[in-house]
Amino acid sequence: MEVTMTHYLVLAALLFLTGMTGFIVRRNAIVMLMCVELMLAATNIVFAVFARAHADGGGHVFILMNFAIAAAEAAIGLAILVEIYRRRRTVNVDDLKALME
Amino acid sequence: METHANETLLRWIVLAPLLGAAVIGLLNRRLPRRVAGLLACATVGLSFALSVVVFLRMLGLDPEHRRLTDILASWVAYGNLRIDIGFAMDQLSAVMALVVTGVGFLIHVYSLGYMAHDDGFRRFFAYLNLFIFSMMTLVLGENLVMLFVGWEGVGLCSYLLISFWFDGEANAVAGKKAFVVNRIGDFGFLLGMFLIGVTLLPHLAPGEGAFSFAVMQHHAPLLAPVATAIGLLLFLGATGKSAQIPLYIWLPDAMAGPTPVSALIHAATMVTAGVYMIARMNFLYVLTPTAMAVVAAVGAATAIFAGTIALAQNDIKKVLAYSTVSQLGYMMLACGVGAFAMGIFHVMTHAFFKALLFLASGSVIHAMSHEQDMRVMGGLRRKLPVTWWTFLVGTLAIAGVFPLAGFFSKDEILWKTWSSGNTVLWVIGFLAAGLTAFYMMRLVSLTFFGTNRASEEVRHHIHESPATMTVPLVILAVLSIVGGWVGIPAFMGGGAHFEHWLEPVFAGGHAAGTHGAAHAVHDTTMEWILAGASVAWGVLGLLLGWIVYTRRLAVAEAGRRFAGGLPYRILENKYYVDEAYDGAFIRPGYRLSRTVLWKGIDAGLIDGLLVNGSALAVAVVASVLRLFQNGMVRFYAWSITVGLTVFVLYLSFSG
Amino acid sequence: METFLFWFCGAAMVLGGLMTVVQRSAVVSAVWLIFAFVAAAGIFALLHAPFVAILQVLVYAGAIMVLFLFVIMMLQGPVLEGERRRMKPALWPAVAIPPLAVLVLVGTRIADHGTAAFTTPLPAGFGSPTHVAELLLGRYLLAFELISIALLVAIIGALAIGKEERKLPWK
Amino acid sequence: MSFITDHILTWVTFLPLLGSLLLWTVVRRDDHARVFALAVALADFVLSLHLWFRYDGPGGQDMFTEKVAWLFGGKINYHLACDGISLVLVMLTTFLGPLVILSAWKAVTERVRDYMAMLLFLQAAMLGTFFARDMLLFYVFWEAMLIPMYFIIGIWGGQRRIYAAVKFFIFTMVGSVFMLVAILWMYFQAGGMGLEQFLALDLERQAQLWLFGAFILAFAIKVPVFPLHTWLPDAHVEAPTAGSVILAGVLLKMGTYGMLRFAMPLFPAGVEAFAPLMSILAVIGIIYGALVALVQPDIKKLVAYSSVSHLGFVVLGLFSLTPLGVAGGIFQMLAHGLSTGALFLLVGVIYERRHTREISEFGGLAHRMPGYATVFMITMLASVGLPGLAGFVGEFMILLGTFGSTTLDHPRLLTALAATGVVLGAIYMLWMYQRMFFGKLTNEKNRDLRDLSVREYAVLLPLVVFMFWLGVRPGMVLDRVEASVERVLAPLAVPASPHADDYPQHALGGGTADAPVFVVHEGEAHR
Amino acid sequence: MTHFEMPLDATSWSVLLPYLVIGGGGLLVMLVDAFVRTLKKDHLSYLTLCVFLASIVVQIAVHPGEGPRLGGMLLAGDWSRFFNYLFAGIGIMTTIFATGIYDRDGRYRPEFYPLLLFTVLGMMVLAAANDLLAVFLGLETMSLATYILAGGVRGNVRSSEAGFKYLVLGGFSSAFLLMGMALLYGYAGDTNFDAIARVLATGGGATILVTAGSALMLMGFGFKVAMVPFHMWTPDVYDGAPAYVTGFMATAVKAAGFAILLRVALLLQPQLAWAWYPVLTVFAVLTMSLGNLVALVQNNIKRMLAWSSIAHAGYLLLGVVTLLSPAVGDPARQALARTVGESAASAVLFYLVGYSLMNLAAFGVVNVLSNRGGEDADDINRYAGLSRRRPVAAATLAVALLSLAGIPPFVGFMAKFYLFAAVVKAGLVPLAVIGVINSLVSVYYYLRVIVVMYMKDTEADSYDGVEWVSVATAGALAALVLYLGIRPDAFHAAAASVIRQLPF
Repeated sequence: MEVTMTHYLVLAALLFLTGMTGFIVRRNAIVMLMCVELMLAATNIVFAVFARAHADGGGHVFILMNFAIAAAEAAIGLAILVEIYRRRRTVNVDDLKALME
Repeated sequence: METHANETLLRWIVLAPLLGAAVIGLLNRRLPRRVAGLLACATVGLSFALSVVVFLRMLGLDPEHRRLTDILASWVAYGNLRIDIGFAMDQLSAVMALVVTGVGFLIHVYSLGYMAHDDGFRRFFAYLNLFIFSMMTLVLGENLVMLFVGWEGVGLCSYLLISFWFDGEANAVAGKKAFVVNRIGDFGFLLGMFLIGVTLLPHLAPGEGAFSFAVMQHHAPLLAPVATAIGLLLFLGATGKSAQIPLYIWLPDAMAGPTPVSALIHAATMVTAGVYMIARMNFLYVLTPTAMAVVAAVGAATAIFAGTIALAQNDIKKVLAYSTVSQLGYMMLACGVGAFAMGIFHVMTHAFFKALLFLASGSVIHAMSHEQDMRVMGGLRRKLPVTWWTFLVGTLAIAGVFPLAGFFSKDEILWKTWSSGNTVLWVIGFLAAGLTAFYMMRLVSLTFFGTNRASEEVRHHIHESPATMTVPLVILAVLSIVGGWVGIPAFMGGGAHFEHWLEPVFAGGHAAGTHGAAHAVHDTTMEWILAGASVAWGVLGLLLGWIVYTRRLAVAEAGRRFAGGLPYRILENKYYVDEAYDGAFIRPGYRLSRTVLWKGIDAGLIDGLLVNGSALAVAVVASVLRLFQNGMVRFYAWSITVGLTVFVLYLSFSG
Repeated sequence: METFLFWFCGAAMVLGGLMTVVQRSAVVSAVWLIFAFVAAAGIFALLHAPFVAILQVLVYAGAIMVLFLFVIMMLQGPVLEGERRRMKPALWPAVAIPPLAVLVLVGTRIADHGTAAFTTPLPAGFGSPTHVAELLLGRYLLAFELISIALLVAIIGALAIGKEERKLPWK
Repeated sequence: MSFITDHILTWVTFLPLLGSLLLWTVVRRDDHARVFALAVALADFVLSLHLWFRYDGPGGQDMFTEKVAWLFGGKINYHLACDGISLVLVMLTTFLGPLVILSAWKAVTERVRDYMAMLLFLQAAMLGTFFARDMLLFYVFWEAMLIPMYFIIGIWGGQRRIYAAVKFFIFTMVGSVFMLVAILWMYFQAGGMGLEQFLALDLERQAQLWLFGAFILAFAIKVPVFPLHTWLPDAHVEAPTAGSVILAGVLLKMGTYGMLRFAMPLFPAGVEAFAPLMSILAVIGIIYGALVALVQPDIKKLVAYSSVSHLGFVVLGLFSLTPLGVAGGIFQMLAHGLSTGALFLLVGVIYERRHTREISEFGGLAHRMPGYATVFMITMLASVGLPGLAGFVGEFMILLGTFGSTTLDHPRLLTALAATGVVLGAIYMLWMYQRMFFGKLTNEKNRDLRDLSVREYAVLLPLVVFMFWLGVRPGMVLDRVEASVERVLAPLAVPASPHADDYPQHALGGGTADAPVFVVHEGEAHR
Repeated sequence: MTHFEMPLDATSWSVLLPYLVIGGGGLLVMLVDAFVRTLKKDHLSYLTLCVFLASIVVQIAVHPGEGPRLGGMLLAGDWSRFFNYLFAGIGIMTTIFATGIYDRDGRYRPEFYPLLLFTVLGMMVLAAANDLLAVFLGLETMSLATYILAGGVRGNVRSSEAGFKYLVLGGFSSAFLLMGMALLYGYAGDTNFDAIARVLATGGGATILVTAGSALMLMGFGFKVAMVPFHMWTPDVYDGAPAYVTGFMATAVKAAGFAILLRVALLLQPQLAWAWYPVLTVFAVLTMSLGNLVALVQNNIKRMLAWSSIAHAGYLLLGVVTLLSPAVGDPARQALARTVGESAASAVLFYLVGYSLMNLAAFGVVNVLSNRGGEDADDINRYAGLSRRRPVAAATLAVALLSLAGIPPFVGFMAKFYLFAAVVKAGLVPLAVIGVINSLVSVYYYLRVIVVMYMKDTEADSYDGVEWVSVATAGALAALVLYLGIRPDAFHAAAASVIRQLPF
């Protein structure tokens, strides 16, 4: 069976949904951030697929930007997490209930 | 429409007392008592004098043109609705004007003495003057609305004067009752006016005021289809003002006011306004036999009904009050059978003798240190000679003893009733006449005969009243004697001047000839028989009353024992009518307003359920919705995915 | 060859992703994530994006994940106390339905329309560092500049949050 | 002067606003604030006199028009004008203005500056509402009015002032937001917000019904028409005296004014469909308000419910669709403004002395306060519609107009029911009076009450004078509104009023039930 | 492929100028903070203000003309200038408020100023974006900086939590957004808006990609503007962030979000209105209803304003819905498309400005009342008697709230007027009715604050203390709220002309 564009896309979708589900089920804030990375990776694959499909390099540029943003986000997220941990000794997001109705 | 002579004096007849009232009212304490009293008397006297002047001028006119008008200004002029501030005097209002100002003047003078020591002396005269003003507006009003203005004005003054001694709760309640009951009547009056207005307005020529009496009379045929309704509605107004069944209840209570007030307002003048109004609207009533019949029936019923109640009252003024109600019934009866002139005649004579009776009773009360219960009076004959004699004259007059004033008017009413074929009404009227004589004599007996039953202290203070009080008594007594002579009927060889004088006013009615009086039997013999019978019947009543209440005869004792039982209690309690009204309307109405309307609908249903309830519902929904905001990041993320999934699903199925 | 590599890398990626989610230990999760990223680099390579593939390994699987691991170890150790409990079974459907629904949709779509192949021929050097660099410094120059700002923001932020409070010069 | 007279409406409207701004910014001391506010209000009254004496539109048309493009390059304008109807209501407003300020002289001791500024602000908004001839402008004034009133009730009010203030605000908003949508819809139909553009629209019946509903809801709440009235007692009871006076005197008239100016002429079909309902609600309001007033233990609440009853008359008059009824309604607005305004002032007088409004706390006041009792009596009598005082003429015309209405289903029955309000009015008023003033002075706390002061007389006497004046010379108002009423009602195509000659047979043939009641002018009748 | 094409010509530089000023200003401020040792208090804020002012001056002075520039990345012209002014204005206000709080707070956040400038830069790029990549980068620059602004208050648990929640959810949602962009890219084969529009016009490409992609992008933008059901971060984050940041987020971030939402909606409208219109309608109704309802029961003024900002997002969404409506209506209505679209879009712009003014005024007052401990003045009950202690602050807040409630004569009313007028013009009367009912509900909670300030007496724990400059600024905003409520026409006309110059 030939590998088509659809195969790649389905793969990306699986990865994306896995990340999405993981984000919802995991309580560990760090793992949640990792799940976001997973989703971004899936997105990157889609960009790559379409860059290939349209023979357009723009997709690759997009992916690179994505790397940077993902890194930045992770950095900031982890920094805040460290700050939270310093005060509260937890990274369980379910414990973050200072702000609620 | 015939042209009317202009007469600018009319306005001064009306305005003079208003001026007096205004000056006294505004200056109040700054005005010395004497000046205030004199000013009040002077303005009314001026009114009377002017009335006389105008009356004399009128005499000089051709009977057909005896209608003087004085239009001051336009009051309401909107579209083709025109109501003028204006006065008119014709024969009818001339009579009324003379009576009102005349009797009013006497009572003013009387009050100088009666109220001499009262704190509210000035206020009293201001009110009294205001009353005369209102009454004159009523009487001289050029149109029905002006009449209504006066009508309301006298109602107001009545209210003010009944509750004059507002210290007493009862006085205040009585005043309010009078006003409110009158308002119920006004309700009918207003609707009657509207019906007239609505009927006439589309058909008027420019400049015609729909409510002007002349215009209404002119357009009477237009009113014919609705005359019955108008007549009944206006009559409702009259039952309020003239204390007829079912709205008579206020008048006895109104005796709470100072006695001159009772005399002037609740006997001589104001209460006859209803009769005057109906007489004034005669051109309409003659178009509607139904309304006439109702007027007559109610009048007769009131006459006998009030007469019976008067039998069992112990308050001297209450007896007179019920007597007044009864007499007003006579007047209504007269109007109802088409004898408007006789009604007015009785208004006049009644004004004399009833004012006399009230003032004399006031003199008694004055003497008895404001005691009104007859059971503690007695034997005043000697101590109050002037009062006694004048009172006796009044009693004889009201009992219809020949040749006093009451005889002529009452006898004529009964005759007209008979001659119009209303035998039943005649019987009722006849019985009521006897009752009148009886209870009046009961009053006289209890008050003036026997021995005084008052306490030592009170007895010590008994003295004849000052001249300011006795002089008016004497004048009124004279009038009670001679007042009827202007209307000595033809069968007695008199000129029936009074009737003729009024003829032009009621000519429209007679001409229309749609009611019973038209086929009246002119049977002189019968007239004599009936006159004799009624005199005899009156004398019998007087005698009976005298015997029962002064002579300790066995028969009298038996009668008293019999009457002292249940029937007596019923009468003493006025047939429990007040209680019935209270139970049927006032209490349920109050309870309805309070529990159902206010607490139930207003606070409960609208405010509680709908307004605050919906606010609460929103708050509850909001409180539930906020629970979703639980602070859980994962839940937030989940809701995002769900929202998105729904969106995507929607797209895939609709696309 | 391409087919094999696709299935191999694809399977590895999916496995890596699933294990990342399923593993209770954060450290193990992170390692599986690295595994998935490396597999992703293979996919990029298959998709004619060699430069991206290399960066994926270097930057992503390397640098970023090291950061993650470092933080995990620094903060609390591998397993989070709160995650010893499993999620309540009653909630599984709620979590599972949205992704499953999407999958079903995708499946239906493929069943209806079949698959789509790559048709556009690729120019030579597509995805090479030169190619990407030309774009980056040419058409996408602005983006390139902007990303520097974004990274700067991240640096400032991380610094600001992480470091001790500064003494105020005027106090 | 011409720079004033050329823009007289702007001056009249915005002078109080200017005053309130100055109060907030320049004036510092409380006693200065009082004097300043009074001066501004008086000046405004003087300015408005210019309108009164110069207004002479023979056709009842707008005068003193000012029109400046505002939004969308002139589709929406700053458009003020004044016709007879606006004129009389404006005069009422400017007349009451100085009086309420004077009435608050001593009653308000906290935040005097703010209070005076709010009163002036409110006056400006009310005047603007009466002058506006552009729907959006009208709406802006209409809503802006809420703000000062809200603060007046909420800050200077009684115990439950907050509840009352919020209730007032929300209730009023409920109606007006739907009106806004209706206005917007019509704006796109008409291509502009001008009232005359709206009037020129020829809308479908269905649309008219919806629009009328939206408009009438806003106005009915403001009036208030039963069953939308429950905000009123609360607002009145809690508001400070001046607030109550303005509320009763002018604010409620906005509702009836709105009906007359907008809802009725704009939607003839809506009026046709809703007039029966509105008249029935009006009659219910008359009776219901009176009955509930009867059982109130609180004087202010009693007066508040009496307003419900009185305004019921106004609404009835308007929806009788007869010029007589409408003019009566306008007259009644004025009369009610005077008498109920005065009643609230009087309640304020006693409240200032005793800090209670429970009727049961009083009794025998006439002994200590004869002057007060007298003024109260006159006011009460004006309120119950005693002829010779202002209340009568309006009621009479309304009832007469309704009685002869050709558009309502059972005009006579309605009139009869409404007329019971006259009786009930006497009952609750007199009973209250009796309980307050008559009887012995039993409550020790009332022993040392002072009678009216000179200032209080100065506040009340002008009102009393006008109660008499309007009662005796209603023409001064009726003459000014007559032609304007004709103009406003013209779109309703009230059955033309034929001259008697056209229907001689009919009139004599019995049954005048559908004979038109009203003849307009001789000339027009034959047209 | 091999030619090396630098997109920078002379015009491009003039287009770039404001961005350079802001970005360079950010760098400058950062460097000054790092290296100038003699820094005095407030110096950074003065510098920041100068940067903002400079960006405004530059834009007034230099008009590069209309159209996409810089390789199609950015759109030059009135549209971007409009938003640049707006962002710079909000930035100035935020700087003033933030500086004010430092005075008493004792906490110094020098990183705040460069971050603020970079955020604004991100927003400017986002609003002017003409390329998906620019959208993404602008959005992320803005977001990353905002995460730090919100969560970067050291030692403040609530702030950190807010920052983290915002960050994870923001990351989560931007993953979706990015996926959407990827799909759109897959559809069009290019990231440039013009190119996408061309493809859309010819109808090439797989429709499912653009459909699904647009849905995901809508979600991404919806998250930023707090559209229900993607709103849930809003109350928590607004609550936890310091008031001056919340004010900034509630205004600038929302404005930026709507800027791009409008652009994308206009871009995709021809093909996708059918999909967006019904869904957005439901979302808009849900957004305003939920926002208003939950705001009713708040005791925390920041949360209340957060929910109110959700509600206002709902009103704004109504504008977007209206914009889309002609494309799905019956052909007869198509004729109206141009005018309806214009009214709706200009109404949204006007609303954004009005909303920013009044919300900034409100947050400005909340901010200045905040206590020394770094704790915000967020308990509504502790505003009791404010009108006596701080009449100007109270009046400002009252004006802001009344305006938010849509009471004339304030700009909030005029904004709603323009908006609902557009809605009604498009024939969507039921939506307008829902809108006004909502604004009715909202009145209650806005009034509540006024009640507390004006009608309750001061208690021991009531907030006090103001800072002159901030209050004056907020007061000036309130004055502007009033002015624009009375004379909105010129401004609205400007907004309309901005819309007319848009390429789509």
